[in-house]
Amino acid sequence: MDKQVHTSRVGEEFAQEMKKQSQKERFMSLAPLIILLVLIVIFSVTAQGFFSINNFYNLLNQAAIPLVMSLGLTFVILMGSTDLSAEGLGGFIGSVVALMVLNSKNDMNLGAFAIPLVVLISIGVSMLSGLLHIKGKLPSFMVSYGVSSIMSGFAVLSYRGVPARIRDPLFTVMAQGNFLGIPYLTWIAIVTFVIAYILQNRTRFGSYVMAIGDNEAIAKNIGINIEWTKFKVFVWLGLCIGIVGVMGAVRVGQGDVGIGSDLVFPAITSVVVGGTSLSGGKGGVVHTLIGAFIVTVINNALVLLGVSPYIQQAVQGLIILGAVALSVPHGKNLIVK
Amino acid sequence: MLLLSGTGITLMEQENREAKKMEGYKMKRREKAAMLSIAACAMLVNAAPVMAESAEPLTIAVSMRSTTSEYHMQYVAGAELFAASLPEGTAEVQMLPCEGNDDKQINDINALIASKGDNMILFVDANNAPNITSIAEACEEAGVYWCAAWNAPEGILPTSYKYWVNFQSCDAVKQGYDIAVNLFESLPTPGEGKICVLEGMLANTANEDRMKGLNMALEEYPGIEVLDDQAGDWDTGKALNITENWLAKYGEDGIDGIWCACDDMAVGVVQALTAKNLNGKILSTGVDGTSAGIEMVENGELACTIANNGWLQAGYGCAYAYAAKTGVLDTETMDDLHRMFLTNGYLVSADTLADYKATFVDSQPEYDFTDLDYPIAGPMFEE
Amino acid sequence: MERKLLMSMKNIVKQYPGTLALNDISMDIYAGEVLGLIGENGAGKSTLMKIMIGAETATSGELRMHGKNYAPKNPIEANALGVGMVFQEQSLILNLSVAQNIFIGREKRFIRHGFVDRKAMNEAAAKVLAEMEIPQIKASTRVNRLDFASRQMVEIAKVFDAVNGEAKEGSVILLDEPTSVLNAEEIRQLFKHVRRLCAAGNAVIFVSHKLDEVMEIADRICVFKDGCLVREMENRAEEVNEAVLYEAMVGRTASNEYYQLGRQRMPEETVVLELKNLSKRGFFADVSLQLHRGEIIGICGVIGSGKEELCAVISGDEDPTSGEIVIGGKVCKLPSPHSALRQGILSVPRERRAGGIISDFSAYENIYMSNYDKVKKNGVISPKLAREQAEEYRKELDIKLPNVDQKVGNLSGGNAQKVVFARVLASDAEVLLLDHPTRGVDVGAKAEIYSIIRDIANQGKSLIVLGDTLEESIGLSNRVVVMKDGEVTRIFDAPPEKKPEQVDIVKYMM
Amino acid sequence: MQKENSMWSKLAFNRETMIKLFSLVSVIVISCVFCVMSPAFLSRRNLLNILKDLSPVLMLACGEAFVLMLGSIDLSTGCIASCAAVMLTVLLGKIGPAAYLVVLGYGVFAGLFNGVAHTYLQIPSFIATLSTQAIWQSCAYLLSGGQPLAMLPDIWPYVNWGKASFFECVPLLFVVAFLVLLAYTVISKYTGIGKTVFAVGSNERATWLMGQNVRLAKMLAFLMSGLGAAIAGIFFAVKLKSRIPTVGVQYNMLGIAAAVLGGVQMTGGRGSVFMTLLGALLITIIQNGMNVIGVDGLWQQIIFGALMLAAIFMNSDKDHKGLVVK
Repeated sequence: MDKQVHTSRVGEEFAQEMKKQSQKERFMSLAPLIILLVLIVIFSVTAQGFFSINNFYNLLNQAAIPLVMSLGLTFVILMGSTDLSAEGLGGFIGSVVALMVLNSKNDMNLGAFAIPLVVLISIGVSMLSGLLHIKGKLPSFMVSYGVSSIMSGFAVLSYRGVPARIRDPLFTVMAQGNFLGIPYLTWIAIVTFVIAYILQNRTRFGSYVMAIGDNEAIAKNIGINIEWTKFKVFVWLGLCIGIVGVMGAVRVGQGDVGIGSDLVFPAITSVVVGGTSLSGGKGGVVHTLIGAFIVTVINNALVLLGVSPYIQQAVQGLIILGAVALSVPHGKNLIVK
Repeated sequence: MLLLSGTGITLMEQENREAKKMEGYKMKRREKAAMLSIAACAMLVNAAPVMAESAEPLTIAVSMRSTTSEYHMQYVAGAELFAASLPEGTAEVQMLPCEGNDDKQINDINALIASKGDNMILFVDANNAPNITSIAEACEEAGVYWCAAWNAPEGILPTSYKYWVNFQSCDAVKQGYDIAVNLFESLPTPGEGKICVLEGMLANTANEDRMKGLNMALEEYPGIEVLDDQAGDWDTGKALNITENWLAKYGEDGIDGIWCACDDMAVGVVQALTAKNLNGKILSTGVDGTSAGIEMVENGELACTIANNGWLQAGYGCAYAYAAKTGVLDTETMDDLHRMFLTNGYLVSADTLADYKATFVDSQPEYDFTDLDYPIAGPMFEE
Repeated sequence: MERKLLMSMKNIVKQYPGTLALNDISMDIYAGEVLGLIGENGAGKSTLMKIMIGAETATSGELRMHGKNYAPKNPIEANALGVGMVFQEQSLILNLSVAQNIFIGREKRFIRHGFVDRKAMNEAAAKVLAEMEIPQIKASTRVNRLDFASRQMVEIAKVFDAVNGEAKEGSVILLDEPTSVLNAEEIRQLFKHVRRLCAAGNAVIFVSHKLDEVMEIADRICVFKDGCLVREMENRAEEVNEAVLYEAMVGRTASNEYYQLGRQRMPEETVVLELKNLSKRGFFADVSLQLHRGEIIGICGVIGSGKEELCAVISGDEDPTSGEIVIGGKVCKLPSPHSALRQGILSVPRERRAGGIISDFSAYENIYMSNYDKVKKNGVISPKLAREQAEEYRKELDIKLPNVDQKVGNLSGGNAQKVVFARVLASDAEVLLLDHPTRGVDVGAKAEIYSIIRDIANQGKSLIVLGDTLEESIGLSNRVVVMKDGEVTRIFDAPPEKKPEQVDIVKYMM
Repeated sequence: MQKENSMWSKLAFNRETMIKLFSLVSVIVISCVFCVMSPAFLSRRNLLNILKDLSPVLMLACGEAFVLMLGSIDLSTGCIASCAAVMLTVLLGKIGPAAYLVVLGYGVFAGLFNGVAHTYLQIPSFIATLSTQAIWQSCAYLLSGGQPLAMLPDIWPYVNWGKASFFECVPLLFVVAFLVLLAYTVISKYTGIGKTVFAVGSNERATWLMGQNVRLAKMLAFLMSGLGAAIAGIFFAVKLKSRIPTVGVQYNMLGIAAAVLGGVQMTGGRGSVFMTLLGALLITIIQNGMNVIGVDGLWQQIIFGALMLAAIFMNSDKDHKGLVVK
């Protein structure tokens, strides 16, 4: 009675098709890494001084601040939103931390306590913009644009045009000192990366963010508290912006709103070039690391190649267009917004 | 400051919550929201510290690029110095920052003219030279006396306008030349060596003139070789990254000096050098004479900077405009020297540092704004 | 042996606006047994499962589990009370590892001072996978690396663990079409687990279209038809065979009037559309078919028989891998539904909300969405013309609408489908592909849609219909094409006077 | 139905017009506040200023609205405008009035370039337009040779139309902008392809199955955005009589903000092109008004951000249950 259970020719083809597709997907997730290696090889050959220990350290230092910023944005993008508040908020944190420590303008000197206080302020503001987005159901893009403009206004107001030069010995040491040859700022970035890695892979929060990004309906079905998780994402973003603001002030030795400029869009580019999809659910912290290096390598190499400043932006734009075109899934009825 | 920002935002938040708790009057969310927006605007607007009371006092408008550059804030301080020199309450200063957006500069000035009519005078550091033509047209129409500093397009001169009182500028080309020569002389083997060039913002008039000055200096010093030329957009962070890349590319002994177009970027350059404790060995230059610039010259990290003395430029700019407005000066009869003159930037290098600090930093220089010849350093165009 | 009652259902009714999905179901589930549920599409099986897992709530009736009242609000609560379900579509998070997926939402026991103890979780997952005898799947691999079948096994493992972990005295596990993507070896393994679970005192409810599998595994078989439990029988080999099951499933033949057989006319000679051994790797192979003007062809087949993909290829939504589509004697490529519409082919998709209407638009805008030219006046869309057209169709198809400007989003199922038909009629397409046109529509609206389909055919247009039920396909079409595992197994002629019996067709379907 | 809704429906308001009405209400409210602060705000001359400043932002906004209605975004409009401004100045000197046509052609080309990158290479529009922004910025530098020069007097006659105005408070610039806005509105509301753009934003899968040309609609949306940006560039050049390659950079975000304040939802499918006029008016009034009433320079950005947030909060229709706002 037990009819021979056979799978038809079509069933076989279906299984092969699926295997081919998952292999393709595995290759696609490696695409950013391959692009990074290809870029390094090309630039080592062409750019003089690229492939050297000195320049390697240089890359590591320059990738520090963009990396921390993109780590902050990774979870936001994994959830399918975007956030531009870092431009104003980062500038504000940078300016305010300079005013709080021993500086050339006022006699306030909180020393090391300034850092946690300032990061708390950054988290507070980011939580507020998260509240507006989640509870008020406003598009995160526009909310963060408003918050960014308010905060950069306060930043400029805080030092009234004369940036406060940092005198605090701790900050000057942090700017120049290094440990095992790697400057402190880069260590901060490495530590932030490790925390982000743990957050993503070792905590419930990480899996919940991935679930929400993949399919919010399934996440609700599994019983995940979606709003609370989204809120925590904005807390993490606030923390990263706070760190970036402090690092910016340390690096330039003074507090000015310029610290926040040109932070957000390169960070979002790094996250996407690294392989995290803008509609959420794919990619992760390691992808962002690769993305951040791709962007930094391009900037560094263009300077080493002595490319004329006028066309540098165009070359950067073209390379990123190519990199994303290669690492983005293609399909006839795939909906890409 | 932070409390203010914190309360500012939480205040809006409380307004939100109180609006929701309105008992006894079941309002549709939309009505409550509209009422909230009026309250929010009124609350925020009248919280702004400087408010224009009635229209009588003369408005001294200062239009410049950005509030984040210390040098541009010197303009505002200079204008306030001039306002203080007038009898009490005759004038007050309004700042028009345009954050590098040329269209906004024109719009802001037009808006102020519409609001104040001819009861205002204007001091402008044009974000880019071409803006001067539109400003000139607007002021001619409205009968507003105004002065300009730094940028003006070729062939456009105050003499062809009635209300454009004067045009003063430090000679950006000469400045580019002076700091270049100073740098070349202070290299380990004076007159020879390899340098890198860090420009300001591409396609910005002041930047292009300083580059012309640099190129003039380079012709006179064949021994100097330019390794690379990059643009830092007047931004400290970018300058820092570019310098780090140069150090990686040419090695720490491959560069002898870095020509840098302004103090803000020089801060980034010096930070990058100090990270490799090369500050002092590789010298750089700056322009604007910001407090940071002066400090770096003091520590021997910067070969020289040029203090353009924003107080003097803005103060006397306003003085000229005010004089023309009150009839002390008549633009038709003014000679070319008074219509167009150079103010001397103050080259601050290790040796001239001492007396620069004496006159400008320790004591605020007293300006007698009635003596209109004081700022003139020389004619702009040698006949 | 006296079997312990696990779950009992007393006259469960589920009423959707317009359709009675479940009509007075009473059933008892005992520990240690496998209960097979069979029935046609839309017979109410999935709805019952959704109620048991808490994804839906019954309109009336009573559910008891372990003797206590049982009314879960969501799957998580159901799991806690001992009822787990493997959903038909995947509910795994592709980007997370197998272990993370199995324990998602229930990581509390692996938390060591704030962090998830990854090693402990992987070990626990490995234990569950070992229990499921699929040790070849490593607990730490990411789910998007696994092939389809292993994902299905992980899905099942996840439910087994969720339920077994908590419930002490036996639980109920629902499997909805679990074998549609498994091969022979994997099916055998699945059956081993099902038997092992029953031996451990749990009950398994197995829903499948493959009657041979149901007969192999089930202890008891319940047959559903049109929302009612029509037969409940012990699965004794001598009594039960496929013919008996077919008879139970299909029951009465359709009444003539319902499908308006009288108005079924003979198709003309001209061939409007011809498929020449069309195939799409992995879905269907070598389908050859001729569609004549005015003809209605019904395609029948179970899920995974390839009929939906065939429809998608003809409508231009998917690309075939080989073979030709000949329209009006000319071989043509259909890269998109847009080019298909230019050749006169238009589809009515299955999910009305997702693919048939634009809910933000008003009714009259939806109606002209497939053909702007009809409402254009000197190059510009004139709302007046569009409203007139909509008014016309509103009367013709009797769409219950307060006014044509009303947003389509909040219309009932039947009315929304009529708006879709209005759009299709307005598009002047010659060949229409109807994918389950009457799914989720009340009986009254069904009859109206059938008469619309008749009108369309009589206007000389040709249709390919994927019937919601076998009875519908037979009743409506001139010819019935039966597909199984991607191949056309048989084509029946179905003239009004000699309609084929459902039992003969089902033989070729399953 | 709750009581409130019935109250509203009695007044024959439905939620749609409420949102449309709202941006009008906020424009009026804020103008009154500024007017009270300084009567010169509504003077004839200031109206001229407002309408002149409004025109470029409006052109960017109505182009951007097309892309936002797709549910995508265009970050390159600012730089296309700068490039167009520089190109106009350079070409006017060489080939006279024909330069206007060439610049419009360039706008179309830039829009199509974005369209191809997004539609055919399937790159998310955020990143695609961010990259093309950098490309057009470099082109602007190269075209201007790095020199921000003023227009030479000999080509001024081609440009003087920018200064003309009717009965002294409606500039010709604004009239041209209004005509372009009307054309954009007609295309978006009354042509088939315009309707498809709406439909794609609301439910792309359904539009694809309904047999509409989704790709063409996307290409059209980006084309309109590029063209709008080029026209804005022409307005900048005409207004400032100069070729400054960085003139449009900061206007990109303002264009998006104006479209959103005009009621266009960023998730796509809702809002109207014509309403961007109100959005652009709101932004221009805020910036102009703050100068007229003499708000201190340092506070202007804070107030601008706060009013932006308040307006977005009022403007979003929050009763959209279930809509997942990204």
